Amino acid sequence: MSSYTFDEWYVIRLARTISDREVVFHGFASPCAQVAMHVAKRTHAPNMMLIEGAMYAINPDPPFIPPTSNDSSLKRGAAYSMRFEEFFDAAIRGDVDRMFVSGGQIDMYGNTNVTAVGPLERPKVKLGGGGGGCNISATIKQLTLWTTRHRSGRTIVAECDFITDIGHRTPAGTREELDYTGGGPQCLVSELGVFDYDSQGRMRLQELWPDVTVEQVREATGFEFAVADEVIPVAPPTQAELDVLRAIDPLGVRRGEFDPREMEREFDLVGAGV
Amino acid sequence: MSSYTFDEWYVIRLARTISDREVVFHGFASPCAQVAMHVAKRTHAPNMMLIEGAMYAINPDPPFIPPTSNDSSLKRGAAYSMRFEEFFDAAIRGDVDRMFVSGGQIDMYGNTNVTAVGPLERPKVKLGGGGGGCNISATIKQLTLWTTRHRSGRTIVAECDFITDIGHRTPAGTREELDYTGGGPQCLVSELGVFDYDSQGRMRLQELWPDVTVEQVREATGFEFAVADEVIPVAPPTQAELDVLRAIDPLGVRRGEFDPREMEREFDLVGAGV
Amino acid sequence: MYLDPDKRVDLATAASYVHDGHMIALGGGLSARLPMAMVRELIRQGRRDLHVVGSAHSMDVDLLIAAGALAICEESYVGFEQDLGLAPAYRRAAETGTITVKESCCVTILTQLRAAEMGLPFLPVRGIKGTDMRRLHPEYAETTCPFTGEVLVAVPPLKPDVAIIHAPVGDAFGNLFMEQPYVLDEHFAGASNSVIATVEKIVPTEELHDRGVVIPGYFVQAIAEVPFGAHPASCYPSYSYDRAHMSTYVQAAAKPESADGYVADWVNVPGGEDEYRNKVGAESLTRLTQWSESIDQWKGLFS
Amino acid sequence: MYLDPDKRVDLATAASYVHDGHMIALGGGLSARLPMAMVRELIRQGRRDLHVVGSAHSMDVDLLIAAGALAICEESYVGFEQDLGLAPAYRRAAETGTITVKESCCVTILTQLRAAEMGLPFLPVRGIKGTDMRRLHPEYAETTCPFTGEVLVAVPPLKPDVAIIHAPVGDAFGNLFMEQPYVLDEHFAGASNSVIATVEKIVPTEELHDRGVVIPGYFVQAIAEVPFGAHPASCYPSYSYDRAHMSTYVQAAAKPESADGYVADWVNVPGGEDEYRNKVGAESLTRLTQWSESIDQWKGLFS
Repeated sequence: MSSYTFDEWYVIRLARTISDREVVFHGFASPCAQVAMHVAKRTHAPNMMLIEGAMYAINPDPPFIPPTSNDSSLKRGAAYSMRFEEFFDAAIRGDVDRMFVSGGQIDMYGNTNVTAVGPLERPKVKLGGGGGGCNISATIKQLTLWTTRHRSGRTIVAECDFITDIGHRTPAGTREELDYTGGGPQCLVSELGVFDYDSQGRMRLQELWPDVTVEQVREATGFEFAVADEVIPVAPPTQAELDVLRAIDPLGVRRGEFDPREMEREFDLVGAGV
Repeated sequence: MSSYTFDEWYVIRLARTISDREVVFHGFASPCAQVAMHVAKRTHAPNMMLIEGAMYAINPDPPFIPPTSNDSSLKRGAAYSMRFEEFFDAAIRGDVDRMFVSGGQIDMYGNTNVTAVGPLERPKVKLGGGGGGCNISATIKQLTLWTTRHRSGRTIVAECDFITDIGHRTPAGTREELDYTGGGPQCLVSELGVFDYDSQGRMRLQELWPDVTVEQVREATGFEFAVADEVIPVAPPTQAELDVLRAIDPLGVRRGEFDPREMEREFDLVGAGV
Repeated sequence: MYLDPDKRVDLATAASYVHDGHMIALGGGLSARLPMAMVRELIRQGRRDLHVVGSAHSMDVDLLIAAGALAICEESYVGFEQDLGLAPAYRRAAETGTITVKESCCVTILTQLRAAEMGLPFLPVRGIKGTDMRRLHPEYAETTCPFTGEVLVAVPPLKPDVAIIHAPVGDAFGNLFMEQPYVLDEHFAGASNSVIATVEKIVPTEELHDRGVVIPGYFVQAIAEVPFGAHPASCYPSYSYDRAHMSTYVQAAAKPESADGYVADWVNVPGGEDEYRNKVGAESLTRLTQWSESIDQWKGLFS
Repeated sequence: MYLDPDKRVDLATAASYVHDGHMIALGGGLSARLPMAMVRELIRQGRRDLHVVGSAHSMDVDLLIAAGALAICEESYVGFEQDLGLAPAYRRAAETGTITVKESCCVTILTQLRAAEMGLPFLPVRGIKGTDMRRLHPEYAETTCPFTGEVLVAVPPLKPDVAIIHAPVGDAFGNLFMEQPYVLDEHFAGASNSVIATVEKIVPTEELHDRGVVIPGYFVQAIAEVPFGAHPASCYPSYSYDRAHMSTYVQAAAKPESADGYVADWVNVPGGEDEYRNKVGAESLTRLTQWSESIDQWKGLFS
């Protein structure tokens, strides 16, 4: 039975946040989400509509995932590519079911910061920026949040220094109070565990990777989070999922998101650490 | 010296309302304006940008003018056709220099009615409607008004029963008061004479066809209009203009706008009635 | 979004998605790409109280009125241009008050469709002020620009229940290719709850991709192959418009009795579109497809 | 509207239409179709205090910052994705306050460009409320929907002085063909006072027509033929992006001194673009054009 690495399992878990027949979008600079969408489309969600990152290509069949999001390879096999405005209009009017969102900081309610860490006028770290996430996080039906940097202790924080993309509530109010039609974050997949959000919009631990403890998650998290009555281990990947993943991402662009230490996590097909 | 008919001269006079290097548009159902634009482009205004009616084709070279405005023949030779919204956006933001406008009724200030004659709830004549004229008459830089039905006495009226397209002022105010950036009607070419507009936005007779008297114009007009100090005869067409006109409109679609009686007006090349 | 990979149905099934009282948008414009087969099928199925929105149209709208299928007309123009003149049934219905005329302007309709596409509850529109258009549209409001203080007319989104679009080719998913002018079809697709499409021919997706997809299939709920589905309007590059047939219609529609006669003879026929095409005749139809053989042949179709 | 039939100029003349302090929009996005030759030429000509607006960009914006040409950055993202990481010069300038960061959102920028295109003094935008974006944009206001009472953010039109667009081919009038993604280029063209274009090749209009005009020439004030004018970004179908060169840049830009070194070595060279291309080397450039020969060859460009 072949072994697999953590980045593979992680991307497959991300893929499983997608349901069949959903319209799903990832942004640029998001290789884990990007690869996850192609895995989902080729396994359990054949009828999802995959909107390819910065190309806005519909259901492409790329020969490989390149390390940049608007390479022509990413529209191969797509009968149609949306124009910029077609995609964003669809997202604002509520025709997109799911988007993947990450951030340099993510708070308890799933607000994310991709703008600047530290004071805005003189930031400690100027992040790249949010692309279109600010507006469309308000209206897309469900958000899958992900981070590969939970362990750093600086990512999952009590409060974002700047809210770029909106979660379940911000100091200005809840989604309902802000007239936002999107459902907000449905789950957060980190390299330590998988979380959902309770009825108050607060992050709650649901699943753990087999080589991680609740205590480790607590140490890495900037606030007290709820824990589900029964925390279950993340279900292992299938051989079919692994095959698809390896075929679509031969260059391993997904690995660019991880701290090199995470690459040492290796598993076999029953899901136990080896 | 060959003779020519009134419809030919009329269309050539319309063509002369266009200056070189203007961006010019005609609507659908406007064969006289349509043929006039092609005549201008092929004679004195080679660098005008001709936007072809309902096709929004840029500088096409149609093999003939068909009797309907969105036939494919009308985009032949055009490197580009605007999308619907590209044209209307350009018109609203002020990038279109001239539009041809007509109407079942036209009043002293150049307001036109293409909606309904008689009471709106139970009209005497329901006209076809104004297409996009209502909005873009506010913002296009200059309007050439034309009518081939002045003689009827029902077209150039004191007051339109319904204002579809805006002239120099309406009961709601002047263009300035309405925040409209377009200059409004610059001239009106009728089968009786040619008019400009004074500083108050009122129609003023400037030119007469050689077989028409000021008195005839007065009889056909629903209000007292000013008369220029010197009313000049309409300048005759050149052979070059006639050749171009006949080449572009072999089917004579322009004639569809005229009362059959006007077709009896025939001239020779010095411009006198024969 | 409509994600079924295969949405092929027959014309009758496609028409069943349009219900009495629906707001519908008809694709194409004037004499081009009108969804005439679907219009005829809706009449055959006895649809009533429709509300049509769009830009400049002709026989599609007039025939729906002649057949008593329309309650509200919100187009910017209905007519047969200078060639065949005013739209007879529209004119009669408007003058006798049997339909509600909510005549609009192309820019206003476009703006209202954009509001729906953009997911916004209103948009400002430049123009309208000073004209009499608001007498036909009490639903419009006003909005003040927070930067300049300018007062503009505010319009609500327009979300047709169904957009009915005819195109030369499509695929099983509903991707559509068409030539310019697209008129409002792209915006109808983005603003409407669903699109039902008829096409001259359904082809494999690869073939469609090579020609270029104009309307993406995810907007399309059903697609039916209907040859000469735009007749007597044109559907380039397949065929030119049938001016003689349009003229026959305009003459018939001039009086209620002869209008009924047209509907009985050409629309409510037991054999549906097959019978319609047979009646028009293979020779006439073939002639319309031969526009591209020479300029003289093309021009000859309009003489 | 620019109606001259022949607008061909050299790169230096085209660049002269951009003035110090101008608001500029850069075409393409991320690693695709960035107008890099024009960016280099603006730096050579010593342009200062530029205000750049757009969506997600990378080396074009970062290089302008590294060279001291930029005063205000109003993009939705500047960076090299997960592959090469944060944009070094942008980050440094933002952290030390040497540029004004007016980071925006793709939808907001799009809406502001649409306001300019549509000739409107404002547009409502959904979103922004509840986020911290307004801290970066005191110029935004609010507007209340007259139909629903919803309060939305109102944004003013964005009218760049010049849009700088690179495309694979164009003609003398300035008509441009490009492949998807067009990103914001169409909207930049419609909203800006002028477009200056660079293209890999100027071809006869007929040839362009066969490929399809994406940006119409009436928006274009000047067009210059500049081979490899997007390098090290891609310009499909001509060539893929030069990941190795991008990486060289990102490493150099990490420190002010080495950033200056990059500008001196690659940009401010006496021979301009000819020297730049020579320095990159014919072999490297040719390799980038061979992406289409096989999947392995294509993939190899990214390994």
